[in-house]
Amino acid sequence: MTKDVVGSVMVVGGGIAGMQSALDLANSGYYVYLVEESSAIGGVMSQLDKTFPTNDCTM
Amino acid sequence: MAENYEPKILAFLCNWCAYAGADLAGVSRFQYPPTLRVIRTMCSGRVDPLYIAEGLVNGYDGVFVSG
Amino acid sequence: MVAKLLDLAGIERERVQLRRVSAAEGALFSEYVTEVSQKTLEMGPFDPTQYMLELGAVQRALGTRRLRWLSGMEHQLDKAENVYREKTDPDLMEEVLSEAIRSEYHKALILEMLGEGPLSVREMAERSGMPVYTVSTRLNELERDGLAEFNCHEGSTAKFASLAA
Amino acid sequence: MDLSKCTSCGDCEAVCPVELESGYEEGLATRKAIYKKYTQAIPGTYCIEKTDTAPCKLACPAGINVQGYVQMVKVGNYKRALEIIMEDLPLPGILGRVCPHGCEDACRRCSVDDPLAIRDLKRLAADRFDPREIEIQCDPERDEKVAIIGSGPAGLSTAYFLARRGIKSTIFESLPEPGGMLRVGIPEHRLPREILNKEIEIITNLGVEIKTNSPLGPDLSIDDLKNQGYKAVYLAIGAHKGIELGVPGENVNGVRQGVDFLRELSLTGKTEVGKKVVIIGGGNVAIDVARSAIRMGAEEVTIVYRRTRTEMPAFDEEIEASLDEGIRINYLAAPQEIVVEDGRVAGLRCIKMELGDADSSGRRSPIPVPGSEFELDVDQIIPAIGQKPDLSCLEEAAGLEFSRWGTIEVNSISYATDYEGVFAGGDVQTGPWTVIGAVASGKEAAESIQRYFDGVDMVEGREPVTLDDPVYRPYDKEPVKHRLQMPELAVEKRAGNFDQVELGYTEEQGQEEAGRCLNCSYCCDCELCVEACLPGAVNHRDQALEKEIDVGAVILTSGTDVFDPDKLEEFYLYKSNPNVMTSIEFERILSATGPTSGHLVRLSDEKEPKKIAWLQCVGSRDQNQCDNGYCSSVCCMYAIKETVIAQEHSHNGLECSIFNMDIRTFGKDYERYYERSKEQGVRYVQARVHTISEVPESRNLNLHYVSEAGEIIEEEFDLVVLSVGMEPAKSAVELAGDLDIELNQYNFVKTEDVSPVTTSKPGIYVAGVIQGPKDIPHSIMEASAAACSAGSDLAAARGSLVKERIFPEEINVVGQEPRIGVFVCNCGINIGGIADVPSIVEYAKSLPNVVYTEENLFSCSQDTQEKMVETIKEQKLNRVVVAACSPITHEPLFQETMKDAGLNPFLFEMANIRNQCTWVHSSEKDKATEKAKDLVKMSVARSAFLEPLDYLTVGVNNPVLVVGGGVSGMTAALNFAEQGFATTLVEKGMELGGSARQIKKTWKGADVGSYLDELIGQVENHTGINVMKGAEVVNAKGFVGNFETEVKIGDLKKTIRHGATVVATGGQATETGEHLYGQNPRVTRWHDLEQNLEKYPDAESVVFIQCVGSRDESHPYCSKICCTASINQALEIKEKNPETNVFILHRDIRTYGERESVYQKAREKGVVFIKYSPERKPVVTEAGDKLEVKIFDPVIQREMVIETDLLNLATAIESSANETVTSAYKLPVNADKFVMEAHAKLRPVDCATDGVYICGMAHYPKPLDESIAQAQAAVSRAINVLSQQSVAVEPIVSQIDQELCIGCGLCVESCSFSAIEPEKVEGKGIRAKNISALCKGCGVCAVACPQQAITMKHFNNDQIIASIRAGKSVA
Repeated sequence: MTKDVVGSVMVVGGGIAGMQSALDLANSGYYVYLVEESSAIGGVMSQLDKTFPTNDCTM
Repeated sequence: MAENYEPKILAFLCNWCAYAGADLAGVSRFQYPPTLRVIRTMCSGRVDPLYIAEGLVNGYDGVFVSG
Repeated sequence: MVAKLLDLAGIERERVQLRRVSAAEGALFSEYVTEVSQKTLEMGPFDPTQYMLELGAVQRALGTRRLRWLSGMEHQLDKAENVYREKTDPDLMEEVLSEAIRSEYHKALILEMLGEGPLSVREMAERSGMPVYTVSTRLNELERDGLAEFNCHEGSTAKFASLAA
Repeated sequence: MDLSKCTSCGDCEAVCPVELESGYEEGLATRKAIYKKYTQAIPGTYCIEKTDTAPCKLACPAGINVQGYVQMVKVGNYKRALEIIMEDLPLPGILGRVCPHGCEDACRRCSVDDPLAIRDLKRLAADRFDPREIEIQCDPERDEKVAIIGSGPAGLSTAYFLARRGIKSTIFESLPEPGGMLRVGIPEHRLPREILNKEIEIITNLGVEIKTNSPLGPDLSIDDLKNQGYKAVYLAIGAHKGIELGVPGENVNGVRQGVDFLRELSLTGKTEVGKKVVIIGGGNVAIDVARSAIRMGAEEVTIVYRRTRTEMPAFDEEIEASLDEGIRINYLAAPQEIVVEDGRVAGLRCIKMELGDADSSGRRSPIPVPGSEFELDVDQIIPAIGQKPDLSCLEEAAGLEFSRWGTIEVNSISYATDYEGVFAGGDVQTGPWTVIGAVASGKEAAESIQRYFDGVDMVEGREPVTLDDPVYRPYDKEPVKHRLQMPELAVEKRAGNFDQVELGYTEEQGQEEAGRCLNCSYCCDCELCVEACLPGAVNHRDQALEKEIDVGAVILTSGTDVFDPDKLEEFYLYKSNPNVMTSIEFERILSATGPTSGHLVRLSDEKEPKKIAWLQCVGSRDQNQCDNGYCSSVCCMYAIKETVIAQEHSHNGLECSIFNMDIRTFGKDYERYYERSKEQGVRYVQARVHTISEVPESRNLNLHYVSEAGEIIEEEFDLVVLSVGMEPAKSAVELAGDLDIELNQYNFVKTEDVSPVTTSKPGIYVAGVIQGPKDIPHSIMEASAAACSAGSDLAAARGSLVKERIFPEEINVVGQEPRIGVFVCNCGINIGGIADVPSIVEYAKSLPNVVYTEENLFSCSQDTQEKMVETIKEQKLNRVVVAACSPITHEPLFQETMKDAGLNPFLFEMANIRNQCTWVHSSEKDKATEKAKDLVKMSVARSAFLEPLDYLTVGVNNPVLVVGGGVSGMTAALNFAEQGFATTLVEKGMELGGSARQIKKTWKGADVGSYLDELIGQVENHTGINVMKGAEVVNAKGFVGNFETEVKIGDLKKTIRHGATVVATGGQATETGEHLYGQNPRVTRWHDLEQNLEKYPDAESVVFIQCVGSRDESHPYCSKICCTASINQALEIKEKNPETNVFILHRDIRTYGERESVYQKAREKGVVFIKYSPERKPVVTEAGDKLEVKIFDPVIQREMVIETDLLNLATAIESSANETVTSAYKLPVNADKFVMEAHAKLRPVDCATDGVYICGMAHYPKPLDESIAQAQAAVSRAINVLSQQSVAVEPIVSQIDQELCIGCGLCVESCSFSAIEPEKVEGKGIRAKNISALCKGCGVCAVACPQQAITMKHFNNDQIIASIRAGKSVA
């Protein structure tokens, strides 16, 4: 069934991986629906203070 | 020194580091004396020694450069 | 460099402070500001009018090609090695830098003073507090660079004038 | 919440009473029901957590928002509590004393300890604030009039609700005083009269008239009322007639109905009471009569009740109180006959009863016990076995139907009778029931009457809605805290008077008791936030809405759950001891925005810990405690990071120890991080802690473990951090179930090695830890890879749905006199509350070139933005200054507004008078105002010098160059070509395949050989790929979008023009001089072992030595894939011949992630693992045609010699030679010669130079699946650029005045982005030239230039000097 291709993508989960794939797709010309369960994106990474190996802050 | 004397300090804050740090201090409501007069620069490297001298010539009591 | 110039100009070097703050260290930023404000408070108000001459000299010195060149090179010579894989010895670098700063500052001071009109060496020495000997050696350097020249005689003393912008 | 209005000023959060555990803070701190997840949350707006209606509200007949007013009592806001109560109930004080509190039985706290004292809290609110002062909004007056018969709770509440709808009503009360049963039914010790009168006033204050002594009857019938103009009549005459006992001698003197007894007592204050009184009945009326009789001086009061205590309908606390007051209750007894002596009561003959099975009402019916009669000698008998309405006054009303209990029949929803315009409610309609029931029926009746007047159907849309399984806030973690005892009048003080027995809670008690509320539906609907929100963004009517979206592809990145150590409570004491915490909790302690705002202190006693222990592999690599056999890959690294950061946070020394089996720091620069932590004194203990015990008063923790040397050690620590691993998120597993996506044995999403981000369902991709535990750089690579895969499916529809925002034509302002507009913001109270905004606006007017000033409440809200666009056009402004918050967060927003107004976005300047002024000088208001003025003056001075700047656009041509023909290079080339980008693949060697050619199988068993052949086939015959073998990159120039690369094949040179470059030059295993490699044919490395196995088929033993050349001075990094590869080979050997003894000598086995299962299998198959330390490396010597390996075994603490036929070395992996490529594109290389990525964590695929991307082993050694993922990621990142026609570059770049420049080259040296290059200018020699595409605008070159020939756009000298001067000149 050759339905015409829909040029949008749904990314489920607004953690670091979700945000990165959403950004990449948006910059490559696709309409992105980023669906996040909680009230803000950021996922577990937003709870961390610093990240290895560079020790810069997660925000 | 008169007690109500309030030093005026010229501050050059780098947009990505110190300025953002100052914003975070604001968001977390850390109090500090209102002496700073902030100029935002893209990077602390941009602060030419001439600007520091200019600050003193114009009567600032101190210059604070933070990157 | 600025610190050394301020020392020469007799202005407390602590008036200029440098600090490293990252975007996440809000608390650290507020501590630094409190600390710097406190120090500046203790130093009391800074009245630029007393240091008009010296500050003029600092600004002029900072504008000279020699000091700007050195400050540019300082970063490069410290870090990178030269072609022969040698690193400049830091103390030597320090020495060259301080010497250059001192000479440029004195020359700038002289040009500042001459800015208001021709003066003699002794007058300049009294006004600036520099020993007479230093004034005359710096004056020769200025003459060599074409920034100052003998102007006229007033009685037995020679007066010089600035040619700099 | 209306996200467009919310400016996240936080005023709502300040007033919200509901304190909840903050999930974000891992329960270490609390947050409100209205909250922002964390200070820097995106979207930066507030939201409210709400679930289904709380059980108490559902249980209450009047539907009062119980949780709402309980929370108000908790915070002492009694006025608001009453407003909430009186929304559904006009008589708070009364119900606060006499309500049967059905809500308390429904309270979920019953299953924790005991229910909340909801009724007593209502009373406290009514006691503390006079309900009459609550102003009730009434609709505009209507002309219809309603007659209400009876001023009991039903009548009063109907009048109240009608009045609120603007309908005036008159109450006709037969008795001399209003209140119905409240007046004459309930004695004063339960309901003091002044409370009753006070609360009736609430209703009369609304203009309701009460006519007492005017009963319905012959001279006042319903028809009379109708003729008098009452359009509707509400019958609420209650049920005041007592029901007879039906025993002989009932109407003798001395027998008195309970309700008559109480009515006379209430109205006249006295009534005839006998010495020995018996009351028949078990309800509240019986108890009231008994307690009144005691107070009236009766010596002996007995209650006769035919069932037992449990069936008694009276309130428990009432029965308790009567027993305290000396009233005796005779259970299972019923009156048979009244003994009469000379016309007066002399006794009562009763009979014993026993309980049979339950009757229709569910209560067990009493059956008389034959022959069990007994006699009580009493002088007064008061029956109180129930009441029924006295319908005498309604005889002639035609249309009324009556039920068999003598109550009026009505429509159960609308309370309308069949008599047109006549309604009924309260006890007359339900029979004797609760006060709250009557009030509720009044509320409904008022709705019906209004609909009746408006001619609207009275029933439609009012069916009671039932919740099947409501979701409420869990209470498992709720500590037990019993209900506060209601203070009562001492028993001895009660005799002889009708003082109120229950004295009511004090404020402190009220607040403490209200604090026990579980906040079942989280938000309590008190709507304080609605009042506090100035922009009016709060909207409690938001309903969950379901949207259906059709998309071309789906990417699942929903992450994992953190392992919850509660399950292993008895071992880790996690729940019981506050000093045992998970690593996520520890992160919060370290965070500046966390509960301790970054100070490293123990939550238990605020003391700074001296010694902290980290326990690794909690919930990972653990088959017996929990079935998480895999390794969570990140715990070692984050534990080390936490030790490093913790030491930074502690002021006086901190000792950190990590208890581990293996330290797995396999990622890029991870090993160095590990080594540096050792230098900082972090102690690594190779041991598994077997028990943890708590030290009594200090609550420190004793860890018992066996050291390497074998002694049992017990060590005390202040804090224990559990490095918890990851578990598949339950929500993700369900989602995968619905979408029928295959999961692997651990419930992570199953993917193949050769397609690491593709799930079993076509069109659905996966990235991040939902596919398996991994660190952030790997997750990001997979995210981009998934984007690439999704993108290639939908390549045909690229750009079809993207919306472009079109802006009006830009007005040219060059040469115009600056006309500056200053907009000063209040930001609610954040600025306005501290700085004197009007004086700032006034001051701004006085500044040079300022032609317009304005003050806004919220400059960033949608409507203000639109207003600003208009103002800019009207006032013909050409510069705009906004004094508000930080440009970092809001400059882009205002720049959009500038574009909408046709102004160049760079003619805009912000003065940060919030984050860096009012928020941080809140205690010094006047100085903050003065500082704000200075900041505005500086911004205005600077804005005068701003010049319009246009975004530089650089054209992009979209062919792409891939360097390196290994698996990574080929994967990248293939993905580019499939998405329609012409690709050139340059391979140094003569055939494609790279180092993958040596691998036969991956650890998961995927056949690499066939995959490789298929891939090479696809690449070579794909029309879109031009494969150049034996070709080398020689030189390259240009920048992102415009590269020109010179490639040499033999001596033929070709130049390729392309927009992006992917470097995939790969890596290979190094040779080594150690362990006789190269001197003895039996010593091989990596996959060469396979040849030796054929050569020596009878080999009985094989030894593997790991980390040969890795993790030492020559290669101070871990090559990541050797452990898995060696173990794979060992397993193959064991499969072929289980008897061969296989030894693996290692420094740490780093089979991270699901590879752990391979390590597990190897141990089961008998492979011997021996750990060696770098100081005591294995020594290999030749022994005839065998080899001897000497090794020190730490477990048995002795030297060992292993005789072996074959020896295989896992040598370090290096990046393949690619100096020409890296220098051609100016790619920085790290100390280990691997190409440096732009950011180790967040941009692991982009190189420092824009437009160049790195993948495969050239970046860092990695297994096949990660190389493929990184290749796809590189494609996706490149397409970000290639898919645009042109790339817009920030105009904040350097500008070089070639007249002043003397070509000294200092600036070229100082630029770390190589964005300046010397250029030959004829007639002047070498001059510096800026490459704006690469320039980041930092301005270092401007300072380095001795000639001051360089200045920065948007930050040039005049602008900065102007700001400096402006800041000071204010006195």
